[in-house]
Amino acid sequence: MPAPTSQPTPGSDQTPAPNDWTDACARAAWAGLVRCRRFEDAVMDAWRAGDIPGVVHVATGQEATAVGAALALAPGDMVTSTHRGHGHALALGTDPTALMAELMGRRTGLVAGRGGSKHLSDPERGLLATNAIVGASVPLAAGAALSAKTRQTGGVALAFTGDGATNQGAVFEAMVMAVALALPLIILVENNGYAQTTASAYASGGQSLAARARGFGLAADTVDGSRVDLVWSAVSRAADRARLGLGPSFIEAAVGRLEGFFSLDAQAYRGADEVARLRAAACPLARFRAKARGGLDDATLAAIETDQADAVDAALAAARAAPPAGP
Amino acid sequence: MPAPTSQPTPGSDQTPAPNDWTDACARAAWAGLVRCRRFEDAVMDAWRAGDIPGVVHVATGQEATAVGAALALAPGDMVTSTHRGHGHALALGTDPTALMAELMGRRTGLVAGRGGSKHLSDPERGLLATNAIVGASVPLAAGAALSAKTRQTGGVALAFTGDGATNQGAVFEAMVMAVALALPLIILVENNGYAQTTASAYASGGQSLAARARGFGLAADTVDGSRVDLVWSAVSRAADRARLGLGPSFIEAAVGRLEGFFSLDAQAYRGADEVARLRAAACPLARFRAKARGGLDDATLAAIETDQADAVDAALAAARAAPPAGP
Amino acid sequence: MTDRTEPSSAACSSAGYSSLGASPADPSAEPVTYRAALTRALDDAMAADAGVVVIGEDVAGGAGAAAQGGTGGAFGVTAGLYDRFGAERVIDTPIAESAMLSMAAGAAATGLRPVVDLMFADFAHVAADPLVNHIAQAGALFGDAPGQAGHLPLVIRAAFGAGDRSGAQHSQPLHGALLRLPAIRLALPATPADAYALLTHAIACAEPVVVLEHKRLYDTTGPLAGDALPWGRARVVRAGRDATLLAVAGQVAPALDAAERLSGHGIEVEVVDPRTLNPLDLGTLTASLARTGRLAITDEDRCAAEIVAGRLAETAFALLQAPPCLICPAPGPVPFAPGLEDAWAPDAPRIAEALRRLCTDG
Amino acid sequence: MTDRTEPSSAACSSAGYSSLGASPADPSAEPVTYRAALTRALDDAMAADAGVVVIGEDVAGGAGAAAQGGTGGAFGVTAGLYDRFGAERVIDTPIAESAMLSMAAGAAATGLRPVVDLMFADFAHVAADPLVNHIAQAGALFGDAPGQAGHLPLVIRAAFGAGDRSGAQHSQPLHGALLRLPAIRLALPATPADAYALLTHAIACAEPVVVLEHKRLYDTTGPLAGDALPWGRARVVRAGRDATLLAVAGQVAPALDAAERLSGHGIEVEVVDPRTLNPLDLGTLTASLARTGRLAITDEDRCAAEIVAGRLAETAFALLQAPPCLICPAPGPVPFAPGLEDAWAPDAPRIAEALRRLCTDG
Ligand SMILES: Cc1ncc(C[n+]2csc(CCOP(=O)(O)OP(=O)(O)O)c2C)c(N)n1
Ligand SMILES: Cc1ncc(C[n+]2csc(CCOP(=O)(O)OP(=O)(O)O)c2C)c(N)n1
Ligand SMILES: [Mg+2]
Ligand SMILES: [Mg+2]
Repeated sequence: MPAPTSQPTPGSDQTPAPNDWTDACARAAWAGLVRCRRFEDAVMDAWRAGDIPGVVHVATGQEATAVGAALALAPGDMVTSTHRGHGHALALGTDPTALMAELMGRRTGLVAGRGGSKHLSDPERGLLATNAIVGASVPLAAGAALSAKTRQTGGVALAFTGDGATNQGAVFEAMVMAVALALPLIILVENNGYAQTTASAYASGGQSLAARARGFGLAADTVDGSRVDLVWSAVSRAADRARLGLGPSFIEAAVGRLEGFFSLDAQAYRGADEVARLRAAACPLARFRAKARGGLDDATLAAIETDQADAVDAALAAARAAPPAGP
Repeated sequence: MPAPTSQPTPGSDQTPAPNDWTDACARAAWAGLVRCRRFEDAVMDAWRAGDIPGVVHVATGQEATAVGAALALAPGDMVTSTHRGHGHALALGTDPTALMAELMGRRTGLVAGRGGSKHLSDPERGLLATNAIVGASVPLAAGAALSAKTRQTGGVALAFTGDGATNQGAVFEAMVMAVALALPLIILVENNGYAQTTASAYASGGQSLAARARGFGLAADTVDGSRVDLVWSAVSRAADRARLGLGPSFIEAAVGRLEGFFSLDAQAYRGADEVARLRAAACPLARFRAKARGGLDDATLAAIETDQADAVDAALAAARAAPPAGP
Repeated sequence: MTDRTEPSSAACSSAGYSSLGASPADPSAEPVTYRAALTRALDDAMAADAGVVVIGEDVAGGAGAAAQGGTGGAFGVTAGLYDRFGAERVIDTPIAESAMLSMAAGAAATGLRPVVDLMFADFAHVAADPLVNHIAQAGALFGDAPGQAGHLPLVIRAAFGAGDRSGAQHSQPLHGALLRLPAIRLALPATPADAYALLTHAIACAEPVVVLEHKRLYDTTGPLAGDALPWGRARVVRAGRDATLLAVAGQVAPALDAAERLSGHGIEVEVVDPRTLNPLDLGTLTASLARTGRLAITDEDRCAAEIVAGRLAETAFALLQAPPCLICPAPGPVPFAPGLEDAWAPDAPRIAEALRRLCTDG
Repeated sequence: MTDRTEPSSAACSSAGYSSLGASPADPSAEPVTYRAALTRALDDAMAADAGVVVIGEDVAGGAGAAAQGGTGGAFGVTAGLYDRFGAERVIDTPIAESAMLSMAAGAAATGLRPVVDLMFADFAHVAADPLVNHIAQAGALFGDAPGQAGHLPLVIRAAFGAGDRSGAQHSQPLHGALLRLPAIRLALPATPADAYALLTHAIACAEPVVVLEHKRLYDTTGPLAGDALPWGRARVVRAGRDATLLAVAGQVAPALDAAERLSGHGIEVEVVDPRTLNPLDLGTLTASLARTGRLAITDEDRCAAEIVAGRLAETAFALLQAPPCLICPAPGPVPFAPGLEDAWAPDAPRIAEALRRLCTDG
């Protein structure tokens, strides 16, 4: 098995926050990070309690990519996502109650309980759709990018996708297409090191995903995906390029998956110490406190955290109280 | 439209023939080159005369890739090919009569008239199958490579494919797969600059196909595909690597398509001078005479040419005389 | 020589387009080819709505940048559109059909009305995921009102059909596969007038539509405007009392021929062209069966015929006096050799013989 | 909690495997799960033939290198095989199903007998090209004898079916789409014994076979060896005189339940499990219809039911005293919410009600 080459590591980047990372950014980012974390923790609890049918794929540990990207986008921009999309929706502003109700199969769910965890859509907030066919989010976003380009709206489209998904033909085809048509597209890969139980380094033959994309002619960057400020900055640059008509970008963000692949995953394929190490080194919340808080003091962070926790708790209660979707 | 970068040009390479290019190689190569050329010329004539139904995609100008690759392979190796596969079959040793009869829809055709020009198969000679879905030849060859690896036959598989085809998801997936599984696979792209009427540089965003493949972790080379000796050498190296268990290779061969995309192509999209220029600079037969003939004198070449012409003419006559395939 | 006239060349398709362009004043007055009717539908729709874009391989043509009008796609249907509407609306793509369809879906959900030229219908299978897993589902999952992710006003055009010596992977019918996707509308025009009318409706339609064009029909001619049947209504092409023969796309002409042959022998066959298979006009078919009591279907896609027969057996069983008679190719790929290929799709004599047996033994 | 028992976890699947492994001496003596029966079929075939290889995502599992037995695929069916047969024969792949299927075809034509684990049947659509354009055609084009390119002894396993809250893109049936590909055999085991027998036959078979496993069945139990019906023979699961109910895969259990409910009311339904849909055992069905005169089909795939109804209308019309009754889901994707999903596939009460109407009004 070839050794991983030039794959970024979450939690490794020690550069300071970008200059234009203001306290307002930091405040919004922190709110987003804690909302996402609290929400996913609530999801796991609700799932364990039997309130969420089926299985769920939470994005615990991957909050910074969702929040950083959403902060960098503008109204009218369009996002597509994957089976692991709760955080993306929340970061874009989706109502947590509607989202939780969807996961619980309630009539008041985001798509009325028809979709569940893997099939979300909230176009008014910029979430075109999530997709449970891995890779499919990318060409779909290329379509939103084509629309923005043709209609000259100045908009961009961003596709979240995973490391495993980037081995799908549809993703490569979308890259070829985006380069040939100079689409205002951003592909943001959350490389959490695994596709189900399969290591990214094995499946991608140890190749750098960003380098692969560069070979297609996309502007390609790697970023420490545990740093919300660096993600924000990378997506901002990519969006600027796209709006200037300079074509598509690819961002490989190294993130740590702090839970299993899905709620049933016993994770026998990775040592318990790996999760502990990731929690210590690559937790986006801890990384925010250490690197991206700007002028915000502990009390401010705590107040925001309380607000967000209250909001999620209220969402949970409201979703639980909502009527089940039925025929 | 981005400018082409690092795409090779046919007819540009001035290096001498490789050291191990013996007169025996040259003799076999010349026989193959003139057989392929004579055959394709006969196909165009027969098509114009109404003897070949439908349309045909001849490989006039692309003889050196077919012949160079076939010379470099060993018995038991497996080849897959495309809609432009006559030359590949001939170079591997397919009976020209059976091939011509197939194109003419005769009962004695290579696959009994069921397939036609785009659907050939001659596994005894190493031609597993040609495929009219562009790109599909590549993962199919990956299968033959997997078989060789698993059964430890020491064999390799080679997929011919086109520049346009390399934008298909299946080709990229096959590259990922071949790298992850370290398959003894050689992907030989005949980059003739066009997919139908679309320029390769446009469709691939001006990117080097070899560099793209390198990003996937394949050993990737570009080669002047008008030089049979250089193709032979590149494929030999790739086959050696594969047999040693070092995994897949990608060879981007620059070739000149001297006829239209297919027999109906009016070629309004390229100037008449382009074909004239290619005929002068990148004809594999002329390039052979100039660079790869070794110790063979004109008389020897002429004698071989006469033999091959006779063989093709006999094949044509025999195919014409054969009964049509019918229910 | 006959083998050569059917596949369209860039040359003959441009000719088709220019001859249409020569008489724009009264489009219905003189006969046009099926190809030209399709071109006209695209041209009119693009002129009327700036959101309509054409996407495909070589749809502009000419080294990716459209030399003098370009080739207009493999069948010449989009010829001339590039000159008129430019590269932003006539979009040449790499050979990447899966991304193409998925991109079209994303574009449709966000304000465009893409018309994808898939070239040969066989290529739909490299792009089946966006078709089956997204386009056929998004409306029900996400809602199909404008602004919702399942609002997918997009059209996919593709050519199919035996008869042009294209071989196994450039001839297969697709409609049997699409019939299992109820959210995707499905039109199969058999005349120039229907080519114009159905494609025009498809582009205007708020739902995803696949338009399947039979390759043998591109060079056939007829008036541009027909008797304006609405979308979803089948056409009774020929009246008869003894059997109802549903004939799909390229099978309409041999079906009519067969019906005429039988007419001389006291058997009158009602020939019905469904025009769309989704929606399927069960009303017209049922009314016809009420008159004839016998059902025959001739279709290059046996699976589609079986599905339609199954539906009619379910819904119109009481009208049937005999088993449905499916006049379809034997299983297996479309063969190349003329003798084999011509024996593949049922021709008029085979259709007539099957009908004769249906109407006499049945 | 009920929602959680259906999708299989790595843990419970490994357990299933080891409990099977504990009594290898007399495999038919004690009941096994459907999952364990599949594992056993793979294990036996791999032990008997070194050419059999298993290919798929996470089929070894464990970071690509199989930690202690690995996960054995998403449903645990391949658990333990890696330990026994190693990485050369239990092959973890990137998520690249199109290349996977095409590679399997190339490998089958050159000496291996690949068994591809496609995971969810929905993923077949990203790999439709090799299925439709190559695997379904190569035999007829190139010949299917050993040594010929169309000799494709390969198996594709895939899971489908509503009931585990997997949502729209992880639940769809596939068999309706495959029925249009006559060269691809199609098995849908409904019991552990058939899971073992049909998969074993599929691996030994010289032709390509798709084995579709209903997700709701993985944890059901039964003997490993059943009454050994040959491949291609349907099973009359319950005798009856009033109607023939063809029940496919996950629908067999509710069909039997419905039949028992009606039995108390003087209606005796003959329930037939087709076991394979290609070949479709028209003989058994026709014999049953000759007794009952009434046909009902319950299937999660309406299109498959329509095709079968169409074929039976064509071939057994004279036996039918009533229109075929299709008891299938309404059009549209499988919904997520339990209340919606449970109303999607017809359950025993719905099946019973449809049969009651068929047998009384019909
Ligand atoms: C086409 C397709 N193949 C396989 C799957 C099953 N599957 C669901 S998620 C997943 C792993 C995806 O890995 P990655 O893209 O890295 O995302 P992550 O789960 O790590 O966020 C797989 C194989 C699928 N949904 N779609
Ligand atoms: C999946 C698919 N899409 C489109 C086509 C139509 N088609 C046939 S050949 C061709 C161009 C192929 O270009 P290239 O790979 O460069 O090969 P060349 O013809 O130049 O040898 C196209 C688009 C096809 N056969 N298959
Ligand atoms: Mg991952
Ligand atoms: Mg080319």
